[in-house]
Amino acid sequence: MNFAFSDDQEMVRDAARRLLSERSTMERVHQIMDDPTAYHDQPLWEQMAENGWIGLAVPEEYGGSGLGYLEACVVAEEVGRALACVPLASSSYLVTEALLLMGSEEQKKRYLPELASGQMIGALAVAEGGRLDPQGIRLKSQKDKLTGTKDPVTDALCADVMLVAARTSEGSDGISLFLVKKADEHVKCQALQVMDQTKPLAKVAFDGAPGELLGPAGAGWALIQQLFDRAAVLLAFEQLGGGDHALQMAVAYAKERYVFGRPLGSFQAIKHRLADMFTKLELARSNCYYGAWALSKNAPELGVAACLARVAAGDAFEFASQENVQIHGGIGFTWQADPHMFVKRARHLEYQLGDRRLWRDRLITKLGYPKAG
Amino acid sequence: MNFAFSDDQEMVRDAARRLLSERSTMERVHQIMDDPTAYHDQPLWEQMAENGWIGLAVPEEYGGSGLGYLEACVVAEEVGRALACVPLASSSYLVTEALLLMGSEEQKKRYLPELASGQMIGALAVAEGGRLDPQGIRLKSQKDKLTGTKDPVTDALCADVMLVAARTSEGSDGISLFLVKKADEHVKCQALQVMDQTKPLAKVAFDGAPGELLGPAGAGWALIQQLFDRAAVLLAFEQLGGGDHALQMAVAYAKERYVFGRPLGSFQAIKHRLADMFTKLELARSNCYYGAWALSKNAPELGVAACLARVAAGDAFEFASQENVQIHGGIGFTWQADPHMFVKRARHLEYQLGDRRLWRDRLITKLGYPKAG
Amino acid sequence: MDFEDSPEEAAFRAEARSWLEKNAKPREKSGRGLGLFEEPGDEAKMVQEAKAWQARKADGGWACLTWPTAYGGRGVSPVQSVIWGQEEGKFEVPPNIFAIGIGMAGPTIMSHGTEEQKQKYLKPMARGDEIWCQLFSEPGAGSDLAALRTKAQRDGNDWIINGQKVWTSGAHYSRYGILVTRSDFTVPKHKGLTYFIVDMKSPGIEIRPIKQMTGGANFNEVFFTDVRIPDANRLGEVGQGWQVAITTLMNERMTIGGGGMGAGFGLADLLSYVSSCTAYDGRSAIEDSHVRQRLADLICRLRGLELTGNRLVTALSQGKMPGPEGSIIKLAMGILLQELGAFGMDISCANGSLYGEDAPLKALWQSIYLGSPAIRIAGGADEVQRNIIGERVLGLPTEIRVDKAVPYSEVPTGPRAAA
Amino acid sequence: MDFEDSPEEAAFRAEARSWLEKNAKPREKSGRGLGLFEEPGDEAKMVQEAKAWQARKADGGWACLTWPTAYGGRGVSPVQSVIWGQEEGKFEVPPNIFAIGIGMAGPTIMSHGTEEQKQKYLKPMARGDEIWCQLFSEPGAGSDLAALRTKAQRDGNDWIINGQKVWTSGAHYSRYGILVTRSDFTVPKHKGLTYFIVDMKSPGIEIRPIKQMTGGANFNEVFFTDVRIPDANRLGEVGQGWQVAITTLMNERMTIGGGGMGAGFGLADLLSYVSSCTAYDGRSAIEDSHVRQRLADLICRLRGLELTGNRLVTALSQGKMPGPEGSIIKLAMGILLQELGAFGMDISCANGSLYGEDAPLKALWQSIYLGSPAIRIAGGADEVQRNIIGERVLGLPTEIRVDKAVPYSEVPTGPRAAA
Repeated sequence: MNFAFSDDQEMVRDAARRLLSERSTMERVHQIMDDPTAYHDQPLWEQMAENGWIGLAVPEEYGGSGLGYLEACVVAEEVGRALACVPLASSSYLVTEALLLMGSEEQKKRYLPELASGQMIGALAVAEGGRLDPQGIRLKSQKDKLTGTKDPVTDALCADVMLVAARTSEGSDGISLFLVKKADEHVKCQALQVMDQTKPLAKVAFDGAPGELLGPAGAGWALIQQLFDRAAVLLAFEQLGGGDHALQMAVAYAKERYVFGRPLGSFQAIKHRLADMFTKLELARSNCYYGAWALSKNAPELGVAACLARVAAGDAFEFASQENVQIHGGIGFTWQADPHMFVKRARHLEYQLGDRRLWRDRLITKLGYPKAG
Repeated sequence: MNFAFSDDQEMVRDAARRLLSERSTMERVHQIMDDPTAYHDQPLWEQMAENGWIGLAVPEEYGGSGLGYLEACVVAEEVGRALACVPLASSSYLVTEALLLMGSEEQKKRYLPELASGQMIGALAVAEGGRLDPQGIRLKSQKDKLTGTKDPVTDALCADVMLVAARTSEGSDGISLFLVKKADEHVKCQALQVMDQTKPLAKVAFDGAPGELLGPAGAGWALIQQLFDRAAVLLAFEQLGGGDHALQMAVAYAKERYVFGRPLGSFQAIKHRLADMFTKLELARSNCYYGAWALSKNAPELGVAACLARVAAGDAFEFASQENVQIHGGIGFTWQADPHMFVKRARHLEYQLGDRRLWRDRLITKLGYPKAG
Repeated sequence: MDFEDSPEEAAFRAEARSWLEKNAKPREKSGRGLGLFEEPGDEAKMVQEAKAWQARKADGGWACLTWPTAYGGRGVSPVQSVIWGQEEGKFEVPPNIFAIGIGMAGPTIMSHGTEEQKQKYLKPMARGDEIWCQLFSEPGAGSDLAALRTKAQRDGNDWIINGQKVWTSGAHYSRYGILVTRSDFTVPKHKGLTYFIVDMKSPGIEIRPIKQMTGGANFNEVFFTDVRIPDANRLGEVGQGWQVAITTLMNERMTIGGGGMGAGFGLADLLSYVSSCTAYDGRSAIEDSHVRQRLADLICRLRGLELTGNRLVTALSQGKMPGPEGSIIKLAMGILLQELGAFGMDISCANGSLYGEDAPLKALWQSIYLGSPAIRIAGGADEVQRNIIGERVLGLPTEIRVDKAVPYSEVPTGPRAAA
Repeated sequence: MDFEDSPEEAAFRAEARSWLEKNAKPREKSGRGLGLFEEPGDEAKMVQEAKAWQARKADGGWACLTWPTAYGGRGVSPVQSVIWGQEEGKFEVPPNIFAIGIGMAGPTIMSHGTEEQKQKYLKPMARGDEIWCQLFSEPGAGSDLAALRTKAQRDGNDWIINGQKVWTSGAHYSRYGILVTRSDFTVPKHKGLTYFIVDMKSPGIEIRPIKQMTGGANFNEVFFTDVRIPDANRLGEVGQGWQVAITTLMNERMTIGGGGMGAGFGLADLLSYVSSCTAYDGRSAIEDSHVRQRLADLICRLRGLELTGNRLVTALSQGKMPGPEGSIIKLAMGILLQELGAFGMDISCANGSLYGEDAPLKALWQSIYLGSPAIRIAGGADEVQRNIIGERVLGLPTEIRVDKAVPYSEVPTGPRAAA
């Protein structure tokens, strides 16, 4: 047993942290947030592509770095820590993974090199009217032409290709996945107002748009579940990184801010809350590591491990982001300060794959107790 | 609007607090707890009967004090505060109430004077194998002869008469209520080991015991729900009183105990927790007052108010009792000290009418959203 | 113990209602209405309408109900004031932008002001002719309010003010402000403060809005550069500013009471929203036992707050001194709103990430969630409220204080506050 | 990152398993087994069996695995020690009553003891021939351990001890105790302490069991009346007792690690119990979405603790100093067990009130619930762990201390501690 990242993996972390702390500063994130035309940080995305961090888990034969999921987890933590404004989850954890999991050899060859190099950006379109349950999917595919509406879709605004869950027949095995080019004239993409303005969402209308089937017809929902498990682990590392950054910010403030003639952090009300934030984050870290291992080995435990990682990391990020604001006091709830950006990112990540209710229930299911009807 | 007890009611409180602080001291409660043959505090019960506190809400024509439910709530709070070891809930809030609600004139005349004077003790027998759901009731009545087992039954050991929920046919309207004399030869009562040793529980076996129907046949479950609403308000006051006592005990200890050269209560970790205990208790108090009003007026809001009172008071007592132990440190978890008795009473009261899960769900139902099948 | 109106209260309610029916339109059902978080569209228009409504109420005898009639009030009991609030809430009326004046500055002037000050300020305040704002907090003095550094220097019959205040709502449309300053840096922290009424149109005052995490800008920074205040505008003695400020702060906690979800969005709306949502298993969220449990818990706490407000009003009407209810309500409400907001977002599933017009109920939940930190921090943070409850209610000993006995100029400030 | 055994670890596991199969019986499934809260039936028999098992392990080379071989250990890595624990847990073995010796006293003697002391005490400790207990806490010195008042007075080559200790597990069957005393009342609190090894059979020692809220009596009070300890039994210098005690306490937090539900009752048993319960709507509790949510939350935290234990073991095996994991695990575990106990009682519905043989799973949930305060308090209360994490890990400033610079005899003690 060895329950730590290797030295090589820690070197990847150091490199990622160095780059991101230079390129994705809080000022930069503020800039993206305040610019209504910026859907993401394109220069950063290009630099990450150059470093090979977008296709870390993609085999070299398809243009990836051929490293692996442990490295991808390490980078995810740093991306989360920096609140980097990049479509990594949509493009890499979800669409790239979908192709790796269920693409034909031809599809892999056609899409993966572009995705791994960051030149093509992917987005996953499942929710309709906010619903993430299978019954909620009403968008229809008839003869591979898609008609219906998806909303909200994360990163649709900067995506080139969308992976769309469409209904091909009634019932739970009536959902299939299709790749759709966003540039197609039958696709209309409309920006939605969002809480986390560094994470664009859109409503996407399909009006007979041509789709390319990915994976077996009718297996769409099962495939989405597999994708969600894998992406949940990587997103949990983003949550962990974000939570850790929020904690560090609060600790620094508690040391330098004086109230009643002494440092804020010398008061137990603050000190003990910081200790609780740290404790939650450390327990979440342990669950995330387990998820990383299960993902890297494609272990049978992955389903359970993904739930544990996502629930623990979601809890920890929520708590750390909220209490970071509280510990900062008045300045903490201003727009100009940094803490609110962590609160908003925490909410975005929470809802991107379904909130913790979904994942807690799923944990019991994966442990052998599915909910009957 | 006048959201406070009247001066007369406060005088009842003063009298109850004075008597209970003399007769139901912590030493006395310890004594009952340590004596395996003591099912309750009989001398205290007799004194309470003499003061007219057992039949507060029973009209004078049936031997009661003819005061009312607001006075009963005030006494309940003091009984809870003192952890008094008396079968007040079983006999007064439940069996006496059942007779007032649904007894025939003849039954009222026969039972109420004895119950109100404390000479007869009643107990309610609903649960079987711990289950409190209607499907769980399998004890059968055939031609008014009862056969089956009830467990656990609070205060069965000191009761003279039991109100028993029995199945008269299948389905939700197949439950009826019967009064059964415990002295009957077909009734066997066996003490169970309990966590709160001041609140005896028993398993009661009925082997063709004769029962006297109370209320309409088949209406038993609906009647139990009405009873539960009424008893929940009174028990919420007991919970409130117990929680308030636990808080006061913790505050006193935090003032006199010194650590690191200063009073424990000067540390924010302790001070803020005590403030949270107080806050929860005050919010619970407000919900309890609303329940008291609804009970006293038999208002249509009673169903909702009972849920609010029980949930809030249960939360507050649980928290106050647990943290009272924690604030006392090592001494807090010894048997000889007092804090654990509050923890155990809190658990007993929690389970006597079903835990907060039941009451939270019921609140949504009473607000107009019953759960479909 | 009675929730229903006494005959006298019922008569008062009927009178209020009849006046309101003649003077305002009934509120339409199910608006957004969580006033606390609402952003006005056209602020100038809103201020004008609010002033007009307050004037009309004053003329009809419905302004500042609990104030003495001599100062423009009606001299009725707090219960009647609550009854008025319940009835007014059923009508379409402009937001109340007079609370800092009527709820805080007014009572402070009544307690500490000269007869001249009372005559000059109270009636126009009551009528809404003059709006007031509060100038207490500073970047280095929030929870530790007495650490404030805005300097007041005596110059003949005037005082010259230099410094910066922050978290001032409505500074730009206010006529007057209540201001606490440090007039002596050589004595201990709480002893060198002096309290003033400041004309917000004085030269040298600069007001800048602060954008909050909600995206709105309900607060301002206010900068003072050589602002002159006549000594006649001083409230209380020189060096007694802390005692005067305490009066204001006690009244502040009282104005926060009441709680609940505001008039426009009630329990029925909450239940109806939940039942319109879908759980992850495709059934209605209101059928989901976990959702029901969370919802019930929130409702129970919301009702607890409202009912605690009722207890407070009863106590005040019985002539009792206000107890700790203000702190309890403020403390519990901030945390509850944070959870309520998160709950509302959660049951919206993927729509939880949206905002503004695109989000469910025009982002009611998101606004509550993002607005709740302001509730948890402004007007005495959670931690301050817990200290108040612990020390003033439960009688627990205070923290060890290193800043009380020494001259203010020697209190350690750390790298940040010194800036 | 690997959860699976390396080839070397697999070989070690196989060797351990093979030895265990020859020397013990496999454990029957689904016993009660939450060792922490188990009350032994016949204690004398239990002690005898535990000693026999420890001796057999020592003879086979399986005792004190991480200790150097020179002192009776095997000198293997912490990971291997965990592997042994996992395998041993699958067999019916007596409880481990040697943890205070092997986990705390032993490492302290290795760090601070003379060569003579190491030779004399470590081997019999490792073999279980001599059981050790800990004599640190006092009625007036719990979280504030350095406030202890048990007095050590020099008398020639001996020390004379007077005072009272408390919360001593296994005092009555222990051969030795580690004891911290105050040898100088005139110097500041942390500077007047001296640490001893005490023979528990010395005249003047009186041991009284303490009944806990669970009804069991796992702890004792120990009274010292003119007890003589030879100076040769002193560990560390006179007045250096606090430094020596810190070594013991750091090791104490390490021994608590691991967490989880104990070998005899696992996740599968928990799930199976829940599915055997009935919700209030008559369906299986495991079908109830609220029960599922609570259960999942608890499982997630339980696994987080176990996995944090794994991270700790990995770090130790890589030769890193133990970090704050001990405090984290202890802090999170106490609170979690309290909630787990309450959850188990809740889903038992009205049976939640029962105890002993009559309660479900022989009162497993009740025992966890009533036992959890001891976890939250003993060995450094929650509040102490939060201070440790805040100050030693996050580097936050300490509280203002009024008790550090003054002579111990002048530290305020209040009415209670002075008694």
